[in-house]
Amino acid sequence: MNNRKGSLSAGLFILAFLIIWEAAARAVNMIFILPPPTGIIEKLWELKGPLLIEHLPVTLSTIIIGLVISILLGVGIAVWMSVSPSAEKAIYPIIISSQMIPIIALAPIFVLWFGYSIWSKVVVTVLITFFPITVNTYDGLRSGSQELKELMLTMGAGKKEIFFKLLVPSALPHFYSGLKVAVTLSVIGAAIGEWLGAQAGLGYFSRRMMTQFDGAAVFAPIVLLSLIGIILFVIVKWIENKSLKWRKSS
Amino acid sequence: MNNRKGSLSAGLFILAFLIIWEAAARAVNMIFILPPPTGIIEKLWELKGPLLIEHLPVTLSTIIIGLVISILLGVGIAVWMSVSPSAEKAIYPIIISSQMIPIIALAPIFVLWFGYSIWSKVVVTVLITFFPITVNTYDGLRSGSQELKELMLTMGAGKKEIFFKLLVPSALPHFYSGLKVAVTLSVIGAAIGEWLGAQAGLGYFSRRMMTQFDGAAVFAPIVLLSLIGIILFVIVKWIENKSLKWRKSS
Amino acid sequence: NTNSASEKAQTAEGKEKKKEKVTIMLDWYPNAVHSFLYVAEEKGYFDAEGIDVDIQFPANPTDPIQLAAAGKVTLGISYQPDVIMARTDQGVKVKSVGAIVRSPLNRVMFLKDSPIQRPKDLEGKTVGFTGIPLNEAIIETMVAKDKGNPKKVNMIDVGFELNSAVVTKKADAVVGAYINHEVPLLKHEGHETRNFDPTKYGVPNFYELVAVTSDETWEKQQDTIKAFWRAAEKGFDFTEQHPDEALSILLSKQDEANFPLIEEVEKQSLDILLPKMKSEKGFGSQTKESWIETAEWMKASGLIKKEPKLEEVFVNIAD
Amino acid sequence: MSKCGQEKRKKVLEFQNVTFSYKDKQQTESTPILQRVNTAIYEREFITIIGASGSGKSTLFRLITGLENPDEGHILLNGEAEEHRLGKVGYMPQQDLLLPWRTIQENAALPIELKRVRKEEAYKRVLPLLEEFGLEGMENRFPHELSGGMRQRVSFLRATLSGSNILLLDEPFSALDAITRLSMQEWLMEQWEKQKTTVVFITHDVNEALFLSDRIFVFGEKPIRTLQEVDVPLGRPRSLKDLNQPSLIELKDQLLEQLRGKVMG
Amino acid sequence: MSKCGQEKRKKVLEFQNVTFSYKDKQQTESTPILQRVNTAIYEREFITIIGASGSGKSTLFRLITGLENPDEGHILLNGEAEEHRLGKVGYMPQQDLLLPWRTIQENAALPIELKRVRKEEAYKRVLPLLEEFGLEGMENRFPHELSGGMRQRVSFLRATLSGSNILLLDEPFSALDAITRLSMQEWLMEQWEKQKTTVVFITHDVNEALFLSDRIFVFGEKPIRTLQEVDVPLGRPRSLKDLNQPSLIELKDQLLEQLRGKVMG
Ligand SMILES: Nc1ncnc2c1ncn2[C@@H]1O[C@H](COP(=O)(O)OP(=O)(O)OP(=O)(O)O)[C@@H](O)[C@H]1O
Ligand SMILES: Nc1ncnc2c1ncn2[C@@H]1O[C@H](COP(=O)(O)OP(=O)(O)OP(=O)(O)O)[C@@H](O)[C@H]1O
Ligand SMILES: [Mg+2]
Ligand SMILES: [Mg+2]
Repeated sequence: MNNRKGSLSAGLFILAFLIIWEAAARAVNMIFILPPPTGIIEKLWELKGPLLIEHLPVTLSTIIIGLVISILLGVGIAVWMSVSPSAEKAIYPIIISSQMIPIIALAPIFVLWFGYSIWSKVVVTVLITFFPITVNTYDGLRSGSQELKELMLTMGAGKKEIFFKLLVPSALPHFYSGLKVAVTLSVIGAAIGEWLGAQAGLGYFSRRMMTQFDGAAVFAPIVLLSLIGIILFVIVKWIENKSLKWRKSS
Repeated sequence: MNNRKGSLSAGLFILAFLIIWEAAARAVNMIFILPPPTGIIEKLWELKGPLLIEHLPVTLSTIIIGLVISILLGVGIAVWMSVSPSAEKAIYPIIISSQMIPIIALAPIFVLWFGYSIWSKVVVTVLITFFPITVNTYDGLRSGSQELKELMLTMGAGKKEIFFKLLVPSALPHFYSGLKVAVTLSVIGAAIGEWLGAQAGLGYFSRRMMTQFDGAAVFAPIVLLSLIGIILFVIVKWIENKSLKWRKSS
Repeated sequence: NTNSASEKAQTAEGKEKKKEKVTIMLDWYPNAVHSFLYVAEEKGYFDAEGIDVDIQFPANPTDPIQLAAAGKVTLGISYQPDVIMARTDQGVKVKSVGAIVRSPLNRVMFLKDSPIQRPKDLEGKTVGFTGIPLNEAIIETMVAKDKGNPKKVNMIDVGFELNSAVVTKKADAVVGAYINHEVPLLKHEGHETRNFDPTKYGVPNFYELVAVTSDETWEKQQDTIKAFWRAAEKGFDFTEQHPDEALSILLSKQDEANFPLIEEVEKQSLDILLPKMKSEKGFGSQTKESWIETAEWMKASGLIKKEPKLEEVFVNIAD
Repeated sequence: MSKCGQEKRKKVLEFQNVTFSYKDKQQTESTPILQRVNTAIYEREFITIIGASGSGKSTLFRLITGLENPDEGHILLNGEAEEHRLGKVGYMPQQDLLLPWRTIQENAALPIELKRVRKEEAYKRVLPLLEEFGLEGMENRFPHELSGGMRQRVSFLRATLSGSNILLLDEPFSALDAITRLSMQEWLMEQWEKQKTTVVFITHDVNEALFLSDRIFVFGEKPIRTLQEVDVPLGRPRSLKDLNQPSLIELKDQLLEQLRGKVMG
Repeated sequence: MSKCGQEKRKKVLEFQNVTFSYKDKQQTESTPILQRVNTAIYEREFITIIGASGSGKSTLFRLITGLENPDEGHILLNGEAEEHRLGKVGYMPQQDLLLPWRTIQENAALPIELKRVRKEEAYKRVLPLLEEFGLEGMENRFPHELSGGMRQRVSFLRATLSGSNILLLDEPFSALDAITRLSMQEWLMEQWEKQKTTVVFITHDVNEALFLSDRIFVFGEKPIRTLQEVDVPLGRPRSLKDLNQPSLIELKDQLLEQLRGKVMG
């Protein structure tokens, strides 16, 4: 009941947002700069074939491969840093620096390494997404209760057991925060990656349309990207709720 | 003692990293794509005047204004969502979507609104950085212990008191995780923002050098950006350690 | 596409004599200026020369030179001043093998009802450019030539977007707009513009687009590149004689790839381009004078710091 | 302290047909804890609750504070059927629940702070009490640096500072040694007399219950339908020696018997 | 059970000149807790520790488990001076410290799991014990759904499953009512006799100490220099009635006196 009311008012809010956008777009009247939502939806319908069949799968595979690598890499680095303080001191500056290099400065290097394969796009995705996972997981691993750790030590638990039975459960809520940021970034990461050289993909399509001054066609694939982002986010939230169901609900 | 050993081995690690880079750059021998660290340092020295006096202050002010707005906005949205579930339902999809729009698709819109003032760059910075703050703070606000909340309720604490005396302290560790990601992104955000239109700034300078095939000069401002990123990160870590000093150290 | 091309090459390998693979990176996404390449591909001119072409698009305007220099692509389409700059100041070992567009397409563009009548009027105005110093030099030369003070022009890097800079009136004029792209595109969108031709105000008549390769690639694959060029020239000849058919080949190829081009715009574009691509001495021929003139102008306007070295900067493939 | 005497006094707390069970999320069965319970507690009374582990004593407190609401029936505070009872009673939970980011002094001062008293003022008020509680020199420590009994005393102190006329104490002295416990008991009795509050006190120590209270409620069978009440036939002030009176030893045995029968049977 | 008898038995735990103080990060002063303490505990002994709140009882346990190390002196386990004592003794901390993301069954099974026993096997072993502890039907609940006494029993059960020959129990029954406490005490005695372990037991209940133990250590003055030891003159098996013997009532008064003098004095 209350929940349904909540959804309703949420829906109204989003509707209001779209109406304001539509009105603003019509007022500004520069379709190529700010297309109205109706124009975008029309274009989306018109282009549904190529977008869904050709470009979506390309982008989606980049996202998924990139995310899997990011999670492994981000968690790996976080674990390494939490195990060795000197690794933390050495790696943190390097990974922060890695975040400072604009992708287009790296683009030729990636192409040099990976050519125009999917891997150059995956690398961009990973570069953009592993950082929030690393930071959150690392902070999460340090958030484990000291009392519980001591208790497990007295039970003869080794590093490995403390890690899996105490630190991992304590880090999970933090990890999920990072993952939510990361899945969101992964979508835009894959889209940016596609500019480095691609022949298909939603980001590539959007960029090509920019050169054509076709505002609605620029935003149509972005709407799809948003949907992917929202879906990934919802999936992570769902997994989060499932795996943290021991948490007392308020 | 142990700490000094840690710093030493961390230093060695970073040194090794730089040596490998130098060797790789020399082996590849394409300075315009992959300049060696020594070349970058040389260039940095050569360009120190314009970089430090002209471009650094411009970028730094964008970063700082952007970060302040991001923190206010991110925390504000997080608080709003934690207070109202229907706000959460409505806002989350919208802010996720906002993260999916490539900056260059928005560039004309920002130009339309803000012209080529600092604000278009600040908006880019905010757009990139408020999201991790929002997600982490929101998750942090929900992490407050239910027992303590109940205790405070029995003491007659109102929403405001629970918020400030319980939720804020519990959310702080999560908030700092998000802030660490955000300060890092803010630096690159400001640099990217400068591509939308600028007359000075480190990002602007780097991009300009790209068109001149001067690899070392492309990376010299990036080194400064990295330093800013690392310094901001260290500042946040320091504040984090200060304000969470009640945490038992292991 | 890359895959299917190489597959094709492999199966062809079995049947006939070995095909040489040529990767060419365009200066930008496909448009009218590239018609000759698509025609040569469609009409089998490349096949006839035993060449398998792979056409790629850049992420950055600088990619064609950088990746050609790195040997990642056989040829890259770039700009004459960029080649000089890369070769002279940065020692990037690339050379031009053929001029594709023989005079600047680059224009100073502003809205039709703008008060700007001559380059001197740019004084005190904001001029947007895409962050390439060449464009700054163009404005400087033009304004100085028109007896204005270039220092009074407010140059601003508008990044990705020349068109919106003009249309939103956040810049009074832009430089770097192409007479065959931005101008007709804006017109198509309903924005009339006027423009100045830089060559009329002291900027040398440089080659807007040239095909570049690295010294090393040239060394190793001279024959292949020459073969490629013969096919390209045939493609250009066909384009010149049958512009409408050439254009429709390009348009249909792009349609197939789901990136429809605006026919009206591309048609205007090709009309502008054809005379600028044609050369008495054969498609792609280059003159030493052009390179020297351009280099000297660049030196004078500070675009290059070192003494230009032009011995190896171009080879005349058309000879 | 007979029932007749109480009748004339004001009821500060009344249960009318209260039924309660925890809603189980996973399992659909809901375990009933209280079933149509009626009872009343009067002004300035000292009530002790004893009962088996898991019988619902802490749950009763959660109901009184307003953290839980009855499935059926009403709970009246000071004669009014308050739906919103939160913040109306002083409550010391069974776990010490100190805020880990606050020092001892800041923890103890929390209820005063929540009454919008200035922080410095609140801290100043708390300091002498901490000394009385044997916690001098500890005021700037964080909870994890304290022993279990010290934490319990801080939690106890915090509850007494709520300023309400009803004080609910859930096993407040369980982690204290006999001597410290005695001094805390004395302090509590003093406050109770001085400040005219009503105290409800959960303990597992029957001696403590007899020594302190006017009436003892025994939580036996589950669900609880009627509260078993026992009057303590002692005047005030009391001394520990009074507990050695034969009538009291008998009462004690009777109470234990009552517990044993109800729990183990 | 006289000292002479003990002398012949194996020492399972020995303190040699142990000095310990908590290193305070903020304040530079370090509070001394133990000072040059010497003592020994023998095989199959049942030792009880009583003492004022904050006197250092829990700290002693932290030293024995290896969570803290002496500033000076040595702690010997089973005759060996072990630097690394972690995992060598069973330990029930004062707070129940259940893992909130584990069910009751999973919590209780933790020490078995840590011995690399298969999870299902561990859970199966725990189930009948949970029933014996009056926790039937609770195995799939999470700790926050339990009453305080129930949580304490889970924590107690977990400690006994460590399988070590030394069991340290820090106020294990403080949250239990008299009846449940009795049945737990009985269970503990049974196990102690069956499994030939040495038990060290902190309590605030002098009766409990007298009822259960061979020797009682009294923690008095601070810092602790020598451990006050009291032998309990009772054979086994014991019954609660034995505590009413005049000699024991006297001993009890003496113990209380000892505590009072040392703590309050
Ligand atoms: N982590 C710590 N850091 C600093 N001081 C501590 C720490 N833990 C305990 N102390 C101090 O050491 C002293 C002894 O504490 P301990 O927990 O051993 O007492 P205890 O005898 O178990 O008391 P109780 O019966 O109240 O549990 C106390 O004064 C306490 O404040
Ligand atoms: N949050 C909860 N959800 C579900 N069941 C609960 C919850 N809290 C308590 N219970 C159950 O309610 C019953 C009564 O618990 P309560 O805490 O009131 O017992 P208690 O009398 O205080 O016991 P103790 O002396 O052990 O503290 C127990 O069976 C317990 O398992
Ligand atoms: Mg309870
Ligand atoms: Mg203790």
